[in-house]
Amino acid sequence: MAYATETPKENFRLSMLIYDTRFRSMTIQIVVLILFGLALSWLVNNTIDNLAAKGKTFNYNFLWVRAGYDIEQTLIPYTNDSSHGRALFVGLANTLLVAFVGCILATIVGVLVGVLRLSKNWLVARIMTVYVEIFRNIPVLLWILFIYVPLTEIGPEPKDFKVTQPMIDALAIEAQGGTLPPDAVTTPAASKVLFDTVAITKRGMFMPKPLLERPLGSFSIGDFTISFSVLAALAVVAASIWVNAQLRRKARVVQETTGVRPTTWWKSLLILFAPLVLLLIAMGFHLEVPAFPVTEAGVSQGFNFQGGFTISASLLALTVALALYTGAFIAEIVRAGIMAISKGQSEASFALGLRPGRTMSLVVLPQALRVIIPPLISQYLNLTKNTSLGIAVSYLDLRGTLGGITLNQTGRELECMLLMMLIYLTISLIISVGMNIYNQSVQLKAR
Amino acid sequence: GTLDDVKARGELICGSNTGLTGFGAPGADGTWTGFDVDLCKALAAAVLGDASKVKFVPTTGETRFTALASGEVDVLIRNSTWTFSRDTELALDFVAVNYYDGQGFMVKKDLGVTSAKELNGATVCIQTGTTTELNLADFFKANNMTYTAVNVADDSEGQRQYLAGACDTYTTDASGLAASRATMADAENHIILPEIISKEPLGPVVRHGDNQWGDIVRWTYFALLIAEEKGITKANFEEIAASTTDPEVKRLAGLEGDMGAKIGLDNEFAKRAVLAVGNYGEVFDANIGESTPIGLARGLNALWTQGGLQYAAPFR
Amino acid sequence: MNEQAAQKMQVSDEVAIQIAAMNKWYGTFHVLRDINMTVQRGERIVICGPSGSGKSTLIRCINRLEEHQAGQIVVDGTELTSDIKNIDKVRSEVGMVFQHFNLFPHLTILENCTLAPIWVRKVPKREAEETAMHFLRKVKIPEQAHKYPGQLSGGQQQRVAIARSLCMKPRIMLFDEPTSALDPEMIKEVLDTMIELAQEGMTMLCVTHEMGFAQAVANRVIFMDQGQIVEQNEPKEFFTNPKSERTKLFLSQILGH
Amino acid sequence: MNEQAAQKMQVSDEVAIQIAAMNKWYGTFHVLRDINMTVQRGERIVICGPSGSGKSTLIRCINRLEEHQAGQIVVDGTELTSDIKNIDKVRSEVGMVFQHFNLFPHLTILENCTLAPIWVRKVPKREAEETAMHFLRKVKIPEQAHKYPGQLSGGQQQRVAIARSLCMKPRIMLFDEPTSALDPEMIKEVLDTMIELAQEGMTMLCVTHEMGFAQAVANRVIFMDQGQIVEQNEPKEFFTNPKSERTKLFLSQILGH
Amino acid sequence: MTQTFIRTEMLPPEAPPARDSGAIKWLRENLFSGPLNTILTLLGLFIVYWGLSGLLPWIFGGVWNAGSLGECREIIAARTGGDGTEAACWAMVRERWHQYLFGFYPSDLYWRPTLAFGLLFVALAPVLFSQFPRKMFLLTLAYPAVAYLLLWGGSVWVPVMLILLVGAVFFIATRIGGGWGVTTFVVLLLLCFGNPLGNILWFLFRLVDALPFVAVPVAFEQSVLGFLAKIFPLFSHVHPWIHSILPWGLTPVNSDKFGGFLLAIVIGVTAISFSLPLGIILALGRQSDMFIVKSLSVGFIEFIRGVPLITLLFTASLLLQYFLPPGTNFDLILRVIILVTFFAAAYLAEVIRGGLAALPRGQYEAADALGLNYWQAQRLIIMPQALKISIPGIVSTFIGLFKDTTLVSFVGLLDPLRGVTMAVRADINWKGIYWEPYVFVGAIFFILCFSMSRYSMYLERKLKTDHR
Ligand SMILES: Nc1ncnc2c1ncn2[C@@H]1O[C@H](COP(=O)(O)OP(=O)(O)OP(=O)(O)O)[C@@H](O)[C@H]1O
Ligand SMILES: Nc1ncnc2c1ncn2[C@@H]1O[C@H](COP(=O)(O)OP(=O)(O)OP(=O)(O)O)[C@@H](O)[C@H]1O
Ligand SMILES: [Mg+2]
Ligand SMILES: [Mg+2]
Repeated sequence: MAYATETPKENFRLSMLIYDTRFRSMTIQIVVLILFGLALSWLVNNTIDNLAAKGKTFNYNFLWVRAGYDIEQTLIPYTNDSSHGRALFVGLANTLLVAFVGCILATIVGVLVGVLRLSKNWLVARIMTVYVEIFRNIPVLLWILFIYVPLTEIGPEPKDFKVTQPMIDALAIEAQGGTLPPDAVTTPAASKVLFDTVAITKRGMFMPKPLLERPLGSFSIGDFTISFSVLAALAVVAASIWVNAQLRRKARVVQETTGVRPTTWWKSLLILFAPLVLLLIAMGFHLEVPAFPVTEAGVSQGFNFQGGFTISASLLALTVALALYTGAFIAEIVRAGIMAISKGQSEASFALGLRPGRTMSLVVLPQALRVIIPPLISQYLNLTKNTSLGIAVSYLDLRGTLGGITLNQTGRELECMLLMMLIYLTISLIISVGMNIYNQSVQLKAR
Repeated sequence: GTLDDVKARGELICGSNTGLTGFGAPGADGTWTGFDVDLCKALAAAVLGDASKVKFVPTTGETRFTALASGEVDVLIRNSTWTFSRDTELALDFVAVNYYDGQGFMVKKDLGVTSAKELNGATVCIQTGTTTELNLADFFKANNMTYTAVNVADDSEGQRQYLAGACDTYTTDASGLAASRATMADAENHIILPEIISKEPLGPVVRHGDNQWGDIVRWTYFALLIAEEKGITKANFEEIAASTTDPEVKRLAGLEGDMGAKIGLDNEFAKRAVLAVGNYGEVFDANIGESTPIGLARGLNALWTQGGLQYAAPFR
Repeated sequence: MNEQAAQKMQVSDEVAIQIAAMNKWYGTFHVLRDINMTVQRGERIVICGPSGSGKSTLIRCINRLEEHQAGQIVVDGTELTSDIKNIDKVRSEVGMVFQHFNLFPHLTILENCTLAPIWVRKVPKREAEETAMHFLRKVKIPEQAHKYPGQLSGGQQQRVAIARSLCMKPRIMLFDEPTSALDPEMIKEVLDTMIELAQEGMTMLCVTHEMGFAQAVANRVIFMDQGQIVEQNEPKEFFTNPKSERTKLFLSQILGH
Repeated sequence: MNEQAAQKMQVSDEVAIQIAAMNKWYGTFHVLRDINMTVQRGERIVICGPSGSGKSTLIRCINRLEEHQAGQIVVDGTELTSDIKNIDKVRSEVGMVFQHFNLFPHLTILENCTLAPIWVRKVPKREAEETAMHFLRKVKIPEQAHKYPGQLSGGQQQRVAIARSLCMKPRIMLFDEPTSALDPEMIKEVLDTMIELAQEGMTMLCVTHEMGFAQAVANRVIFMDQGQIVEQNEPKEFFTNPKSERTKLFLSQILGH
Repeated sequence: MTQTFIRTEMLPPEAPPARDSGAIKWLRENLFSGPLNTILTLLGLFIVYWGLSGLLPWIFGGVWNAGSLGECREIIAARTGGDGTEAACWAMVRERWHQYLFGFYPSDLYWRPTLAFGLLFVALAPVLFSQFPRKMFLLTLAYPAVAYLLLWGGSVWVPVMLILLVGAVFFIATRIGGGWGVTTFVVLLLLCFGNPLGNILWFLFRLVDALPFVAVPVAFEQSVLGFLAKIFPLFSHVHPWIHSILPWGLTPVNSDKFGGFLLAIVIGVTAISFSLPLGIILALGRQSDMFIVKSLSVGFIEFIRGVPLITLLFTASLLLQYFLPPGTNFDLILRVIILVTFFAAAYLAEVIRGGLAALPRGQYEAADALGLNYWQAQRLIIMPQALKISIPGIVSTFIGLFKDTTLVSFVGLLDPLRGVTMAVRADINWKGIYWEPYVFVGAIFFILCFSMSRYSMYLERKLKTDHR
């Protein structure tokens, strides 16, 4: 029964650009766009003028030039002969390393503290409150320094691990049954922990390095070497995880049909770890323990441990400080998230006969997570951005390499800064896109 | 040019360090003192007639050259090493060398090291964003040695880490090492190794292209040197100027010639500079010399007449 | 309600709930004072009283959502002590419906109904779902089974809450003002469901101010004030001939308008 | 309502609102279909129909809170097009009262009422306040003028909302279920205000399910379903002798309980 | 079988059983309610003891009277017999506290920043506490000018003119109202300050110039624009003229004298106040249904939020000179404030967006139905409510920003944490001092931020009850 009547065609008047809702927003947008374009071209124009005035060019050729400086902590091979471009990647890897480990630690700390803050134990709850308040209300930069300093002040130096000639002499005398002078030392002042493999020092932790006797070889793409051994290990892990998922699915099916869930944890453990262990054994996995080179007499030589890999004090301090700082914020988020789930939910669950543990895992946590995750992710973002403060403790991250030494040595501040912002922006965008996808997938259905 | 800007502003803006003992740091009352600072003051006295009309803008290793290039500061007097690339690529001009430095190493005595060549495998504390990083890499490479770098943000941090034992040796300009050592509670337990692994000519920097301003900075500095050469001090300047027959001294005192006019200043600019801070030797002695806690010897920075490198072009 | 249905609403001699000399404090506030009460299997009891008189607290003590400090509560032969096993036993036999439904918003209606049977009673999922659909049909919303609570109206949600409790096959049902958060049109649909339940002989304790419901269904009305049972009687007597002054006052207030 | 008042409720020949062949879509959903309707000045029209039938949408189109996509709406001689000037003109002549009052919580009652006159009509503040007090007296809450909306009951808030609209001296009033968010006692006070308004000859379009109100005041009832006007008639005829099947069904539902 | 029961006598309340009351109950319930809790309690006690026993002697055994770090060490060694016990050397704080608070601000003028800081609270009072009379908002509006005068000094006529002109322009603009009012406000404001019209036109011509296909004749640019630039600078010409007649003013202080907490507070407060209008505009832009406006707002917000603040600070110090016309050059503090303002604006935009989202749609509709236009609705209905909801968020943004001001040390400004400390350590007397400055600065930050965060929690609670 619907029939459409033609509305008479009106003539277009110029005033309609402002007074007609159909055109008005378009008018505004076009004006805004033009202004924006003009402003942008103005900025670009200025930049070109300025570069010309300074006799500079805009190019990224410097990325292929020898960097000439050294970096303490590197995840990918790097020497001072490598290019600035490679230094950039070293920095980026360092940034991501701190961000990744920091986020994990911060989450653990945050969840723990958040839950403990709700604890019925008065003292524990109070201590956690003090922790949260102190960390939240003092600049993160100060925390980084605060934590770094003890790490570099307390603990032995590598030289305290050294066996010296006098020690050997003293031992020799002792072996011959001679008497030692009262102040004689026979053993080094410090020794390694964990079955004599890890040395904890002021300069960081010297860790044993995993090595393979029969590696599977490698191939390179450009500057980067990719090892087949690593790929193989990754493949095995992925396969194990997939098989484990199958196992769990099967267990669920069993539960759905019989009501009883079969125990799977030991099967899971086996599936998850056995293949990897086998592969590693097949490839001849062994550890290279950091140690001082020794002379024939057994005297330690050199300044530092050789072999193994090092976790520098700066990496440790930055990660721990960021984790503790961000953890304080996460604790608040977790606490708020749990408290946001009304008491009625757990009461209803209790009334149905569910035990507190099940109530937590089936009713409270799934709901709390929806509240917790979005602010949690933005804390991750903050932590990632705060890694740029690594410079305060000599940690060379992206800011320290590309935005620090490279910028300084080449004088290409425009190029370096723009590239650095772009990289940070990309990281942030990736994280927040992930967050949005998650958010959409867990949105509560409502009318 | 810069000169007009400075005159119009009535104030000289000097890029300085954020705080380097002996060379430039603010005191408890907020006044800046130090070796570099005195040169700024001399410049202010020469250009504006008043040594106090100078503002110090602290710059970091990263911001210093940009601050100069963008005109934020008129001149950078802040232990910056003169290198080819800085002189050319950064479009800056180094107009003089007011301190000849070189990179050295400090170690603890009980490490048993007596030469930098024995540092193979050592952990080295080093300030980021300076030429020292590059020198260090080159030195170890040339001697076929390896090292671990701990890149610290500033001098006090480097010193702290070195003392704490976070590194085996601390490397920076020898003057800085001396200054650090001087303030240590147990100075006798630390030695500065004999090797100086680089040339570090430090001097005032101006923007490329403003030659008149460059001349002013250079010749103000030279005036201080010449004053020392001629035995002129802050105290006896008037006296000597009155009695002298030396034409160069007369020109320095503004009694003869028209040197000032040629660089856009008046004739007494050199006199004012010297009267404001004293001659080069006085500045050195007052801030970093052997009578100060820092206790640097003149060494390379002695006048050429005394076997050093400080050599001013003739003031004519 | 017809005669036949009334017939079915039989009361047996078996004791379902026995409360003796029970006392409870919140801090120093004496909220329940010397409660004595016996509920036979099949009884339908309505509890009323002014706000703050302890009705909710009493009912919550019966499935140990609150702890009592003195006296005895025996439900279906199990005494409520701090023994977790007893608590679990009682809770799986007593269903509870709250004023604010307390459905789990992250689960569908069906999942809400099957959660407890699966995890507490270890019923296979399929069977649990069949039971759930049975009770959802009973409360007349089987078609909503795959929606989320947020997508339902208040009345529908409360009916789901009832179905959810029923899925645990409880022998006793507790209701704490099940209709007071609902719009008038929805009250009726919930009360209808409850009446039906009563007709099937379920033992029910219901805190409510719906006096029509009380008159139609209850075989006993308990009036509480200041944490005490002030009067209990069969509905007709209670409404037409209240004995205590307080009861009279209360009734005049709620029946007044 | 007495004879005399009814007398006053005259309808003139002047056309207040003219809607012709109006259609509206939400996305692809055809929410209003071929609406044709003429409202004379002084007419009091009640619109009813099942939920989702498009009543609110229709009324919101009349002051362009929603845009229509086809057809014509002429209010007081001004056609509603996308021309902002026309929209402004119509809005300042048409008052609207919402289901949820939508008072501005950060302003006092008096400020709520004077805001639009001062900023839109550019009336001096003092004059605006006098007018506001006049209308607040009319809705019988002058003593609340300096309170904030949050301090008033629902019924009072709705009356303030009516007064706020009246302060703009509109020639037409639109009501969208003005009483459906209110408790029963409060409904009456709001309806009384509306009846009074009707007696003064205000042109009114009212979406409501208060059939008593419709019978007492309306001179036309419009029944909508599925976005269409299904039936319109004078109230007596409409209620006693509905023509369409749908209307009958609808009336049986709402008058049923 | 119905048990009839009537209570004749009401029972009086009794006291709870003994084991359910008193300190013992508290201990049992709160500290030792189970084995796990007992262990946790003991662990907690140990941690507290361990922390305090290490810290307290160090803090309270500190030396207050000494001229240098060396002296401190001697005093401590003399006191403890040189057994290596460490104690703080607070003498440094005693000598340099004023630099931590005021930087290099002339010491005889300390009253000025102090007064400005005190007035800040007076100015904030009407915003934060609703019970103050509305008239006090005028004071709030005048505060920026007053604070400027107090901090930087100079002629009183600058702020007086500022207040008068902004006031007048604001008055005119509100009379006009709506979008046109906003436009008029901006245009008039630009007309009154600097070399306005000339500058705007010059700017526009530069914009046009930037297009490759347009060439503006140089002569035109210089003659006409130069002329306009000379005619219109109402502000910059008038106040020197008045000043020459009535030379009232305060000693000028350059911004290079700013440091320590003074700098942190100046940057923080200025940035947050200027970012508020910008944040509102961005939030509205982000809410807008105009695609381009929305995309630009989102782009700006996400860009700023996606990069670390420190890169923005480096932009202020290194890159701004590239983006502005050759030869433009201004104070580093100002540049930092501009970038920090952008930074804060992006965060505030999100906070305000939250506030906007919390408003029911009905408020917009009611405003529309009453015939208010977009800007009137925003100004009279939406913003007052949205901002009020956002205050806790704004306060926390401010706390974060205030803490982040410590990062300005990376561009060579004297922030309290690293900047001043570095300067102090460069003093031969205090070279080598490490913990004391950090503890001192940390304590001040904690006190300031903690009280602010408490305040924002109080607000949150208050607002929650307000809305019910
Ligand atoms: N967790 C608690 N802590 C302290 N007091 C409480 C607690 N819960 C309830 N109360 C108090 O105990 C008394 C009884 O509460 P209860 O909820 O049982 O009353 P009610 O009869 O259900 O009232 P209503 O009709 O309002 O629901 C009230 O005075 C209440 O304030
Ligand atoms: N903004 C919107 N977008 C899409 N669909 C809408 C929107 N607003 C309303 N609708 C749909 O349009 C139809 C008519 O809605 P309307 O609110 O006009 O109904 P109504 O008759 O007022 O109903 P009620 O009595 O429930 O208020 C409904 O199906 C509704 O779901
Ligand atoms: Mg209750
Ligand atoms: Mg509607």
